[in-house]
Amino acid sequence: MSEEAERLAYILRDPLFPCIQCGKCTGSCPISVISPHFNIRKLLYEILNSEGEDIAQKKEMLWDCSTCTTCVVRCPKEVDPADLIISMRSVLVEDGQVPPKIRDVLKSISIRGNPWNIGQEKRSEWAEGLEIKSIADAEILYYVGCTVAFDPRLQKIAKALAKTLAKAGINFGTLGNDEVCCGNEIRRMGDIWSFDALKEMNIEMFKQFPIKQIITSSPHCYNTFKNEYTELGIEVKHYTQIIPDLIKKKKLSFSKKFEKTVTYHDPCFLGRQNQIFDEPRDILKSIPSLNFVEMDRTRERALCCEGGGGRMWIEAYETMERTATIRVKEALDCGAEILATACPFCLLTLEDAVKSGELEDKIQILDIVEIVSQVID
Amino acid sequence: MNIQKLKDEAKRAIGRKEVTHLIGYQKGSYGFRISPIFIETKEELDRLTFSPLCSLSLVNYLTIEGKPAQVQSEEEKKSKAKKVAIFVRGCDSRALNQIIAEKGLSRESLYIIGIPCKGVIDLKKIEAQFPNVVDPAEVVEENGKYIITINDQTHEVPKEELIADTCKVCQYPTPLTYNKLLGDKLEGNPANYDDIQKLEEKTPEEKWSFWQNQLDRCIRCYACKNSCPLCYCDGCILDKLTPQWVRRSVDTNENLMFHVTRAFHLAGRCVSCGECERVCPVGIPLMKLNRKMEKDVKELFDFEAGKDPEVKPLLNTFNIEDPDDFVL
Amino acid sequence: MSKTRVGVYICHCGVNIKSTVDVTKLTEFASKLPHVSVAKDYIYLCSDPGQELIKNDINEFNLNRIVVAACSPRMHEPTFRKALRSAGINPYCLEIANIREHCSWVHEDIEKATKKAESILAATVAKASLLEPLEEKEVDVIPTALVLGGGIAGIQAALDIADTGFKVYLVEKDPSIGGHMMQLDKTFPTLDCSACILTPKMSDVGNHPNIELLTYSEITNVGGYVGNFKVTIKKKPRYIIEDKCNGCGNCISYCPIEMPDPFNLNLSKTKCLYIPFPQAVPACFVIDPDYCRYTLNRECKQCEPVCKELGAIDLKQKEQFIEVDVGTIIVATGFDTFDPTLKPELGYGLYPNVITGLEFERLSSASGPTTGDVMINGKKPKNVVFIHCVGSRDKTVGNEYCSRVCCMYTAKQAHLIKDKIPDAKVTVFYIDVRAFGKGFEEFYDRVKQEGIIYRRGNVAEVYKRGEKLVVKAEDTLLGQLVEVETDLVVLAVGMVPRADSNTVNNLLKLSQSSDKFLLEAHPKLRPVDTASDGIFLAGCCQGPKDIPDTVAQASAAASKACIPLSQGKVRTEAQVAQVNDLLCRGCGFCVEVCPYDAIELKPTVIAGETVDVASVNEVLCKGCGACVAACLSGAIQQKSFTDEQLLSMIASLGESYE
Amino acid sequence: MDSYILQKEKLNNFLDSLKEYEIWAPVQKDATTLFEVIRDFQNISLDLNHQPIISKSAVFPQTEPLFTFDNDAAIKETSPKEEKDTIVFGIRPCDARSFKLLDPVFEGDFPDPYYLTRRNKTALIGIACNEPFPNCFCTSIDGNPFSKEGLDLLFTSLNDSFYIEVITDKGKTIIDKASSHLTQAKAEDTKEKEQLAKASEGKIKRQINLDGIKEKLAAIFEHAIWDKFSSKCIGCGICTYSCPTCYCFDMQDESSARKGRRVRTWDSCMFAEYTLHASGHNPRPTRTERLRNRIYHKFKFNIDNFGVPSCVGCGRCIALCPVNVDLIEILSTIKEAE
Amino acid sequence: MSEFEPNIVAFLCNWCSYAGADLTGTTRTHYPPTVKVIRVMCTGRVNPLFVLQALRQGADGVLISGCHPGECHYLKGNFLARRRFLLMKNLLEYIGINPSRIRMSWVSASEGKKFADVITEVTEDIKKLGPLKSFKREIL
Repeated sequence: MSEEAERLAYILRDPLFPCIQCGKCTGSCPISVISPHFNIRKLLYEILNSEGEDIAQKKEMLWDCSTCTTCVVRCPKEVDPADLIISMRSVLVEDGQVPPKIRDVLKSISIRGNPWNIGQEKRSEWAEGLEIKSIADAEILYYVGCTVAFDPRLQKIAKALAKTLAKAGINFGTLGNDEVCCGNEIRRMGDIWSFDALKEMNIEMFKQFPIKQIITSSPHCYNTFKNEYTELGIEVKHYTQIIPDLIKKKKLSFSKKFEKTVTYHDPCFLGRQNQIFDEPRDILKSIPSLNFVEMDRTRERALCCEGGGGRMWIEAYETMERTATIRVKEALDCGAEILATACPFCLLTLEDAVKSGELEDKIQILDIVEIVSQVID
Repeated sequence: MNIQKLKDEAKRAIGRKEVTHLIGYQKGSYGFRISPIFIETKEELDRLTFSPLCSLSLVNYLTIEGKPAQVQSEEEKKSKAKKVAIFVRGCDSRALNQIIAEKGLSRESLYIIGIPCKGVIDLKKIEAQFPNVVDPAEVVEENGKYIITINDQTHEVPKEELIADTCKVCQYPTPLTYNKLLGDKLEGNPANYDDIQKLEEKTPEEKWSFWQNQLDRCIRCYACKNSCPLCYCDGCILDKLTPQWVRRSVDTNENLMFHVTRAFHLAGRCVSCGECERVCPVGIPLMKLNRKMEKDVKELFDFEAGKDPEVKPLLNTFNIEDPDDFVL
Repeated sequence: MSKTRVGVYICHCGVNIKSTVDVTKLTEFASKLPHVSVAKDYIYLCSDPGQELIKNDINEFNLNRIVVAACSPRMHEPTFRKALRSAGINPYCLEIANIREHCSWVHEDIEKATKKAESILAATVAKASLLEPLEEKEVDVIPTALVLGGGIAGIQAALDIADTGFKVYLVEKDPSIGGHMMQLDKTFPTLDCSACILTPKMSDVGNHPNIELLTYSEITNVGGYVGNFKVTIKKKPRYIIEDKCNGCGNCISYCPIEMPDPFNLNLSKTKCLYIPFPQAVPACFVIDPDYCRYTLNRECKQCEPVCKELGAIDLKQKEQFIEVDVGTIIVATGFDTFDPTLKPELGYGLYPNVITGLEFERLSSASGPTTGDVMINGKKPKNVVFIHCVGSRDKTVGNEYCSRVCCMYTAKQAHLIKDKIPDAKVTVFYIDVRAFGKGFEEFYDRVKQEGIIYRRGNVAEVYKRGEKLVVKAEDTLLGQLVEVETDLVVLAVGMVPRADSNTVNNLLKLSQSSDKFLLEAHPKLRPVDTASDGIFLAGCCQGPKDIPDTVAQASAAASKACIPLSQGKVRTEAQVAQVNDLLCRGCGFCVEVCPYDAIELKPTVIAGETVDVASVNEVLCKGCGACVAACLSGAIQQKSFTDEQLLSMIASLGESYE
Repeated sequence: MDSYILQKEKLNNFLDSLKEYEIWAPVQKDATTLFEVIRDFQNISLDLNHQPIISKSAVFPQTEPLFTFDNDAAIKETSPKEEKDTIVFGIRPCDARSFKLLDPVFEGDFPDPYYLTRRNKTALIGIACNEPFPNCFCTSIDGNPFSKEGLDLLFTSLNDSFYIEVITDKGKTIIDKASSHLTQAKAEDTKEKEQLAKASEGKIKRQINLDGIKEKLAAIFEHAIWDKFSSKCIGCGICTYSCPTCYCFDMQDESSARKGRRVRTWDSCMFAEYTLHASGHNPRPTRTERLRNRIYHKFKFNIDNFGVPSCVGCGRCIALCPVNVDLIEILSTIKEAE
Repeated sequence: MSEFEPNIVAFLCNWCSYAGADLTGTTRTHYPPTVKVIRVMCTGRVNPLFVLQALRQGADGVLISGCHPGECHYLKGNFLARRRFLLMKNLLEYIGINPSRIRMSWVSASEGKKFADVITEVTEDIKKLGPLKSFKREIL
């Protein structure tokens, strides 16, 4: 074997040795349902039996995975297929063999510090008219996240969260236009080098302020800070983790009613990957007059909306049904008028599904914090 | 400290049938010196004293050669057993608790008169500041100052200048166990291991150079060992020839083994009375070793020696959740 | 004492040692070590001529300490000890230098390996020259055994011991013996009725003159040691006097309280005054105090008058403690089935038509809640899916092992479905089918011939679609996702250690292997022994197994447990702790660290004074040495591992032999 | 003999010219001043307010290897003859006198080559005690803070200079090597020195009349005072190790499997192990017997054997004792004991 | 001069680590010839003072290895050893001995490969540090 082949075998193949080909991964994979050529077990098997450099020659199908990690948490032999996908993507990134849209994202990251190819000066656009402190004058950092900061729909989440935090008397601030991408998606696109650079940059920046806690609106940012910024040393919370406590301590009270039937979609990066299942439900259940119902597949069994792992930037299989569409149907099946979630990516994909299914009059997609901000004051 | 009250209490103690004798402090033979006194009759009571000069620990005298008889039966416990009365400060009471936890003494064999202690004077410091004092000197503490009387002349010295280093970080000035307490309870200092941490942060080479410099002057007079209230084995392993853990040769390396053994044997047992450091004729900062162990024991195992005689000694127990990250 | 004369013997082990260690040089080196009278090398020291060589030298050179440089002491220490004994010197005057596993086999460079061997040998000689002769003691054995657990393993073990002629106490925590086997319908691969083959054995137990049956009882304390265990047993109050109850059952109809039937896994109801099942041994009723209105609130009491004649009902019964002395103990505490709620994707607990294999047994059993008709919501299922490996071979729930019975019981249950509902469609999802036992593969063939579909794939999810359940998996042989609509999902749950196993393990001081089942003394050669002498394992407490294996192991444990009972004496550990009274300060540190309660403080007269001094019970001491390291004054030492001996090794290893 | 003046700033030059000697001098380490071999003259501490301890180790080291051996039974003696010529600089007069008391012990019937060789090669340069310490009682025991007994040279600290008196030929040799840094002492210097000596003697506060002590001791072997004084003794070795006249030693073989050595180390009669027999029997089982023996040795047995008490009145055992076991107090009590 | 080969004294418990080291041999897994084993029945027997005693008598490093927590043949010896050893390690580190020289590991009877890995790692670490000169007894 050549040295390069040996290296690839070491990164890609060797971690797969415990695999017993039971098929749990493929069976669990939300993408396999809609994309028959994406079979993660088969990919593992092929790599296990391949020798040398051809390991990396693995295909456009790599970009299908949404890194929801259902396969990872369910694998009985603790193999990490999602990590394989990321490693293989990184080999492709290293070789420059990436789809144009991905290339644009990576370029935008390196030039602009966000994946959306928008100028950083627009980052705090959402906060206009609100009196948001700089983190230099506060102790808790609200890390907004690129997508929430730039997307006009999602900016409502930021506004709602800022309002809620202010209402609860939390001394928070933001990095303003200095905020840069957390890198969660970038890492999952395989650009581990940019991720490392972003990580270093962010930690360096955080250290300049006496930050006690970081609050994120996106589970994706939360996940990477908590699990992948190993040297961070600052407590990180997704906002759904702090609100129940604020309610309990009476710092937040709901003066209005929300007379709707609501169900909740578990974002993969919050539930499956970080075991945050109860807190979002606790928030919804504590809202006056809100009728909370569950879909059949919830919590550990929740279906991924396909928004992660770079899938926000890649359109795939227009002929196929999107999982988000299936998810919206499931919500309708349980009688919900509102499908709540707690992730900006989920919100976008689910809303797309509602629009393309022309279901706007039947169901509405909201972030939990949007509901919360409607019932306070 | 009201000396008359102390004498009265001692008198009451001595007056008890079961009390065979009382161990207390008296003025020493010259200058600032204090001497232990062993009182059996009321006539000697007048020599008792207590002052900031009483830096020596009396606990040692309970175990040094033949311990008071162990009280075995329940019947004996009903106060018919012979008792020794003793004056103790906060640190001494912890030593007693620890020895009782180790079954070295039984609580029933002791009549403890507790003295809340504001800290004692480091003899080396006061004798350096007032050299060549032969005539008996008196010291009282007033408002954060020591009033020192030598030959009818009084001097005032800020407490900070003379107080023993160990007392500066004393967490338990008030005795934790006693039959009688003389005076009001005092508030302890918070735990402070800044000095230890400072040394911990040095490089291995710096640490060794520090210790080498200290250890090479040890003359192995065993005063540290013999003065320590917790060093009361009938035969110390450091004295033994088979096996010989430490050679009789006195050099830095053997001294190192001697002091590491001592520090380790005191881990979770040292009560920070500072006796070892006080008695060392060559000024080795032995409490820096003992306090390191004390700090670790507290941080790693949430344990403090001598707080409760019912608690099992540290190294005889374990917690499944003890730190494990250092193990390969 | 005579002069120390050490003989050193260096084994070539064929080429195993010789090819990496220069044995000639090593022998030369050894001959110059202090106290060494003779040093020799030989091709195979463990062979008869090898041992003869040593024995002859002992006589010829008047040797009194022997060092063998060879393989691990874990291999041949007993062999060479025997040789020493037969040559007339104490077998504990032997020390082995491991120059094979720890040297020749792990190094390549001959020069370095030889140097290391020299170092090992010198240290071993240093220790050997300080060794003292030791004696093993003998103690009498109480000719009685105790069996913990009244499942098939405990029943078999108790019967075997009782038949050998020794008295047995059989302790069972439930009101009746029988265990899990009693809950099963048919057994694979022979399809015998489980209860039919078990109940005769149960009544044998009930009637055996040598067996004292203690049901509804638990052990609360164990002291002593092999040959002389003292066990305290708590008899829980059953509120029925066992000797008086004749099992007539007249009382039941008067009991107003219903509760879930534990024997039927809560699939049906029973009264809180109940007999677990009709064939229960003892045939005696019991009142569940968690449901009975009298035991809870001191009201009701409707049952008591009914039994006026026999007077068997006693609602004021209290728990009782019995102390028994036994020579050996067999642990047969069994298993729990895996709790499938830990695999949320399979929907157990969420969908009533997802059930476990054991629940299926009750549904299928003629004595079960449906009298043997497999019914779900009152309907016979037409589509049934079985799922393999639930909670087994699965690191996500911490169970890495294969439970060994699920493949076959699933095959049996699939057969039972086909038998009872011939037009049912039965699908089995499997990862591998393990049909390794006698008649297993044949049974698997038979079941497949009955039309049962085996699809290879680990089921990913179970979810609802309308009234039906959908089982989703990848058929890995097709490489396709499949969804199977079904009326009933049966989870082939594996076996796990009993949830309450820690209590018993701690009382008996038993260790667990990494799978949390009880650890045997040696996985191959001592499979029913434990690390504690006189305590043996039988059945699933040691690891998952089927009925024939359990019965075989139970008989094995019984015969092992009978060895000390019939010998009447046991030998104790020789390398035990001993106390130097003069150095002991009576602090009891050793007492506190001893895992076997082998040390106590005893008042002893030292120099005319009575003081507390540690004293070692040499029968209880297992020779771990924890006390030695705890002792500050060096008063307690472990024979053959004294401070002096270990320090001599340390000193020797530090030295360079350039 | 002659007297000289050495300006204090020239002390280092003076010592520089004595390079061929190994020089021992007091060095201050934290609160303690100990004698040790000097490599850098800056370290020397002649502070007259600090009583330096343990000068005896220059001639009688705490640990002295006697010979080495190895597994082939070859014994190699450590030859004391290889020692360099040595100067103990800054020794106090009482310490210098102590060597006079040690010499007969090591000369005896079996002359000890290790001690004697080193002793012969060692010159003692004393410094007079302008400021006696609180426990000094040398004047009660045939000594004096300006005593020349046992010294080769005596320095006296004047304002800016040292007044140097040559006492022996050894001293003269040293002076000759460093004469370029010295000037002859003038009469007023001598006068100043004598005034200091007189003043110093007057400053000694603790005194005791030791006449008849030997006979008194012989009469009170069994007496309650021994229990009284020993009850507070903790049995450490500070008094004996810091005593310039204590010479007890132990000899042990230190060996590993392959080689070893025999060493002589200080021992202390205050240790329980000191008289512990192999049988386990201890003729001095408690602190009472041990403390009594120390006093008897110094003030009876030594007088029996050598005509003088084994004590120079330096007071170090008193000053360093952690529990105020006070030799003067003991001696006074003995004198008055019935 | 040839490359510095550390001299490492290892205390292995009979039931796990010693057996594990045997398995390393049985499987012919190679590791550096730096480690010399003292067999004890249980890590609970290891007096922490052995560590310094070994270091000052010529060892460049000391390893104590026993059963994984919960798997002690004598139930709790390894827990006691862990506590004692951690304190001794901290104390020696405080004196100035590099902690890389004082190691502890859990190696079970089945972890032959791990034993080799541990020895290799410890050897490499100590090689980097060089011989332990300052702490050696003057005359061995």
